[in-house]
Amino acid sequence: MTDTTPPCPRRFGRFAAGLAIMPLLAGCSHAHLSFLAPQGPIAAAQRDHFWLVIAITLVVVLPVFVLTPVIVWRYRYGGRAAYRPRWSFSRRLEYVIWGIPFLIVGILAVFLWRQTYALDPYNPLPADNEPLHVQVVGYDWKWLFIYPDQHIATVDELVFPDDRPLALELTSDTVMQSFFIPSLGSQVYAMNGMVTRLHLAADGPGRFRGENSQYNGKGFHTQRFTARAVSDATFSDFVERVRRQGRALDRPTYQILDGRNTVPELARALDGTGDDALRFSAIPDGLFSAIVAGVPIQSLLPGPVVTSARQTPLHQPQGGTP
Amino acid sequence: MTATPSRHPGLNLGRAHQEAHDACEVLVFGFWVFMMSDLIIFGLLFANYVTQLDALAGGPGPGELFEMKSAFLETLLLLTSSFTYGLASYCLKYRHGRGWLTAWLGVTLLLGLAFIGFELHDFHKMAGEGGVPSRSGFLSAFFALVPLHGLHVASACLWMVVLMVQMCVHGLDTGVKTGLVRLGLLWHFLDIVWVGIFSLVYLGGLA
Amino acid sequence: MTLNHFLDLALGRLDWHALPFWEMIEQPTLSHIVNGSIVTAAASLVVLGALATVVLITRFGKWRVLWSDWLTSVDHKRIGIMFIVVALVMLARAIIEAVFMRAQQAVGLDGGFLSAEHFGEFFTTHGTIMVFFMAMPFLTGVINYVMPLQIGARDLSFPVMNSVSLGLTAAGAALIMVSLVLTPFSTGGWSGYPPFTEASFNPGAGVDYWIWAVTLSSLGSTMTGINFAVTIYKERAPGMHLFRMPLFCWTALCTSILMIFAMPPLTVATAMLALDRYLDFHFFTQDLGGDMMNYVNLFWLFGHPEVYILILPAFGVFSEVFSTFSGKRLYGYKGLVIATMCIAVLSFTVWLHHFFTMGQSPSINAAFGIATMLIGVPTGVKIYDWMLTMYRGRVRLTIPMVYALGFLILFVLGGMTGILLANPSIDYQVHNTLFLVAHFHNMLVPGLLFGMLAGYQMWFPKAFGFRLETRWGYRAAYAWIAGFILAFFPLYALGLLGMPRRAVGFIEPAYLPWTIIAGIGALVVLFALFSLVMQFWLSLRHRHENRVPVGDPWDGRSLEWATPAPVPEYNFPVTPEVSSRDAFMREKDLGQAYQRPAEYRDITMPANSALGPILTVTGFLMAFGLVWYLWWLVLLAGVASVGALIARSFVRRTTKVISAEEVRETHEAWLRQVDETQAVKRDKEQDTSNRGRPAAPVSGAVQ
Amino acid sequence: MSDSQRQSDTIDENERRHELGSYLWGYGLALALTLVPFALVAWSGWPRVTLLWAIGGFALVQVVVHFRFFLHISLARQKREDLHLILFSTLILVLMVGGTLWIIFNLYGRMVPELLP
Repeated sequence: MTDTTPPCPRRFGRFAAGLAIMPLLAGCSHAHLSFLAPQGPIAAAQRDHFWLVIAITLVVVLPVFVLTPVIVWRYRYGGRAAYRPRWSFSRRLEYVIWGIPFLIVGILAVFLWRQTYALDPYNPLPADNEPLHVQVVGYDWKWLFIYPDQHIATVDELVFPDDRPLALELTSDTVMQSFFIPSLGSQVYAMNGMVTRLHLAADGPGRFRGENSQYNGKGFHTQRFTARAVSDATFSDFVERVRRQGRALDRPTYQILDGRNTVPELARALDGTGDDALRFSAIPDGLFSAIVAGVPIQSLLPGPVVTSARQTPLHQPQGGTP
Repeated sequence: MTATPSRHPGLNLGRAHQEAHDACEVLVFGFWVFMMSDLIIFGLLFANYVTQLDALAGGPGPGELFEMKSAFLETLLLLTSSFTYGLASYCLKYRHGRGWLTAWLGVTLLLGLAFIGFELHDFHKMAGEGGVPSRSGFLSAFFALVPLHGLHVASACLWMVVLMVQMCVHGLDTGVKTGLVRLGLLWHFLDIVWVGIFSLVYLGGLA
Repeated sequence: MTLNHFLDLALGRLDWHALPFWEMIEQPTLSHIVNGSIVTAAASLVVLGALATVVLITRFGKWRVLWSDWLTSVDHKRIGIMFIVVALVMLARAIIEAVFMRAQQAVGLDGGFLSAEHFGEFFTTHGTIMVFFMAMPFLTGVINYVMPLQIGARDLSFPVMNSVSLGLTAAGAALIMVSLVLTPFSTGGWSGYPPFTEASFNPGAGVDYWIWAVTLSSLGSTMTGINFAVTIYKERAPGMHLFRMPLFCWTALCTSILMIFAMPPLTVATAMLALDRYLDFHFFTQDLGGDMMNYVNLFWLFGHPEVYILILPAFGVFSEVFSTFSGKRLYGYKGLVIATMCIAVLSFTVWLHHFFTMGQSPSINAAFGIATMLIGVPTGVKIYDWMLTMYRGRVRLTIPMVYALGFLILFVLGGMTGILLANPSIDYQVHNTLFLVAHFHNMLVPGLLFGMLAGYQMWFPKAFGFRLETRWGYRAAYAWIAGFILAFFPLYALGLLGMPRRAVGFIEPAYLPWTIIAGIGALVVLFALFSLVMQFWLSLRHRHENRVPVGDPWDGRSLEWATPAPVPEYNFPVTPEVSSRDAFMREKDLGQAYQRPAEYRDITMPANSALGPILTVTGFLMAFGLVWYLWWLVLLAGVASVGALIARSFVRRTTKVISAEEVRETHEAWLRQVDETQAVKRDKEQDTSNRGRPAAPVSGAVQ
Repeated sequence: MSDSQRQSDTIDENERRHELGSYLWGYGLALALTLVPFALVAWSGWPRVTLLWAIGGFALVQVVVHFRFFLHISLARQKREDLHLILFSTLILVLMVGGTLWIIFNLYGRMVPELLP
């Protein structure tokens, strides 16, 4: 498969204030990490809002930085400046120190209100094309991406056409997790028995680092994945390939997937190598809603019935743990 | 020492008990603060109960588990005990003698124990119908809220017994008097919480 | 009954696996040996430390003194000091843990030396200790010591309950310490979110340690809150109107109100989690109608006010520091009081900002976001009020002042990132990342720890009668500031780069430079801690040169400075009459300080009580029994606790009398000493010539 | 017995009658306020929502009755720390409980609609 990684962030001028972080962003490795180098409209709006709030807040913050040293120097012990030990109130100053923060907070509140509504992750994104529906399930310590319309699924790999927004539905088959692709936009919790929604889009083709940001046990730090925005044709190829070469999600496989293991452990347990090791073809309808409803998945899947609890017992790592 | 007007006009001992009255000032205020803290606990359990109303998970709900008759009886018992405790405070404040005081306290204690007895009987019956806390989120919420109130009533009963024993040992001294005033606050407060419980849990569930 | 049955009953679920080195013996892989050695070393430290303490006390024959002068004492000053001792011990442990975590992340690119579970225990204990067993006891201790003196009271309203509060906090701290010896501790973070902390995912003893330690501490804190609030309402000296109280007392009042109302949600949350784990309830489980969102909501109903419980007392300390060391009245006293009250009330309206990303409607997010930003207004006002307090003053760069200035600058930055986080749309990006970690450390290190350390430096001579040494003191202060900047500013960058919190390792090389800088910062903080120890040690050795028996080394303004150092048990020989703010400064201004009262009277003081230490032991045993399923122990300790409470209620001799004669003698001896002492000007205040008597003010207070 | 003591005794007499009356009134009112909602639920056959409002209304009034007649909290006198305390607690309670219900039901609406009432 071809990767069309674009050059590093294009609009450097916009965030001169982020100089401290820039060298590292500019040296961006294989995947985009930060919303400060946004790769989609949501992250870009968040980046803009971020700098805007900083700029507005500086109105009250800068005077403290500047005036504190000045005051300490000018009114130092042994200095000659006026000494008024009983002076402790000035009506005019009170207006300033209460008024200006109120004003600032008022202005910020307007932006906050607008942006909160505009960037609500449940809002579908305006686009010419239909969004791509993906259902995301959090397991211990990997993500399963179900493409309901394509009837395929992948582990820790989210591939989508760059000209279509993503419409994600999220849940967790284990503890609470937080689904997060920083360079594209917001993070949202994924919780057992519940469905949260998230809409994202990419500006163009690229690879973006995704992660779970909510601690969920010892494999937590490995729960990273790559989201890839690709051209329409590449996406079709990808779907075709998974349908052809992906493995069947049968009962034993699902049981291992549902266990507590990291992606390398999972791959080893499934005895898989290569690109297609963790891609599944022929996903039945209703898998996602069955997971949300907490009904046994067994009936939906082919293969021999395995006696498994939905929750894997602890300290007995399932399947692939060496 | 001249009698100052009662500084703490709520539930108090009055001027006839100058020394205890002064000691009461701080103790009663402190106890009020504690009760308000406790009130938050009950309030949150009420809120939690409301959010779990539909978390039946296929288990039995209020309609199957609650009984109006016993809820009504428990309400009457607790309300009457609040009244009789009021009469006990009245006897204490106006020095009607230890006999009356003890009698009213005894009646209150009996009513309180009867309340606990009926409540336990209720829980037992609920358990027989599958209404155990491990059955559903709803039942967990119920068993966090209502038995906690019962536990409070039980502790209040224990406290009352301790105070009655103290009355025998030390007589009606400052320690006992201030204890009785604080216990009174607790007793009336628990009745107020019960108003919430019978209205929201029982009547709300059966409506 | 067979032996096995008996052992099951007697030992609950305690077995060899609880020993820290057991895993290392069973599976001697490199990782197990490294991690096992670290835990074993820590466990040995705890055991040896406890043994050494016992041996030393026995050797010097101090058991009686310890028991009658300290453990059973209900004197608010001694209880305050004991609270601070608990806090400092726990501070040392939590900082060492922080250094381990930073070291791990500095080498955490594709590896590191800590196992993931061990790292999980580190961040959980670090957070739990810092909040519940360092910050809370520290501020409780400082308020305990200072507040009654400042309002002219003899003690708190409920001295025995105060001792019980200390006892419960100490029992919780002891439980956490014991978890080093009988492992493991929870890995669920200080907030303990279910369902991760439910029995189905974490069946071991770890989460139970966390639950009971936190529960003990929160019970203690609720009682402390009640005690402080009632004291401030009912025990003020004549003339000490609410609006004449030093600002520290106002912040103490607001903090205690927050404790009274914010601890219950935590108690409810932990109790429900315990019911889930022990009795198979379904509050937060995944099945049968449980809902973890209720926990998150309850926890932060406590968690946000908690932040202000922690910060407000430090605001109070800084108010005293700025005005004392600028030799000037506090600017905008009423504004500061109003701002404090606004913060206290508003803090109950913002808890949702801890879970903006849970999926609720934008209307709710926006409402809570705006409420959050509103808190920025009174906080900003306070910052400016402190700057204006220095304005037209005479600023002396003493150690407390270094902390205060460091706070002023750094806290403003933290406030700015707080405003950023208050915006839901930005929070969607930085939530759960190290940006958040940097933010709350930025609030709590300068905003709480610097405040408490400044208070420690300022009031130490009051409590012990000698000043702290300055050279290591300055080193500590500057190292704290520099260490903080180095350790936490990189975390802002890491957060913006999308690094999640609580990650033991990472695969992005871009993170590495920042984690290394942060690791260096942690070492600087460790040096700061070392400097504090050195300072204390040297001060102890040179205590005679640094004595300040007159008791007013900093030309103080409020009533506590009007007493000798150390302060006698009854605080004031006669209850002071107050006629203005800055009561003691006014007396000095008018030349009326150090007066002989017309008449000395007998003073009634609360008598010692063993209830506190008894409940410490029974509370600890009950919690320990619950953790390891030792039901016999739970029952025994529970009955003992109730029995002790009932027995106490029968005690009628709860006071002792200090005779007027004794009070007169002590006071007159001190007044003679005052007369004999050379008064010093402010440029000599860190000098050995400072015996605690400030020079009379020429035009004002300082020059 | 001193003069002032005797004087205060006469004041006590009024207070005593007043206080006894207070308990009696309280009991009577509380009894009525309990009986009515129970009767309504048992026999009225009103629609559920109306019933719930009625129960809530009666409960609120009864809480006030308890505070007034059993705990002797009134709005009348000036220095009332306990009253301030109760009002402040009520404020906090309303914030916490109201906020909780608002948040949790909103979350249900967005994520698990089947849990909505």
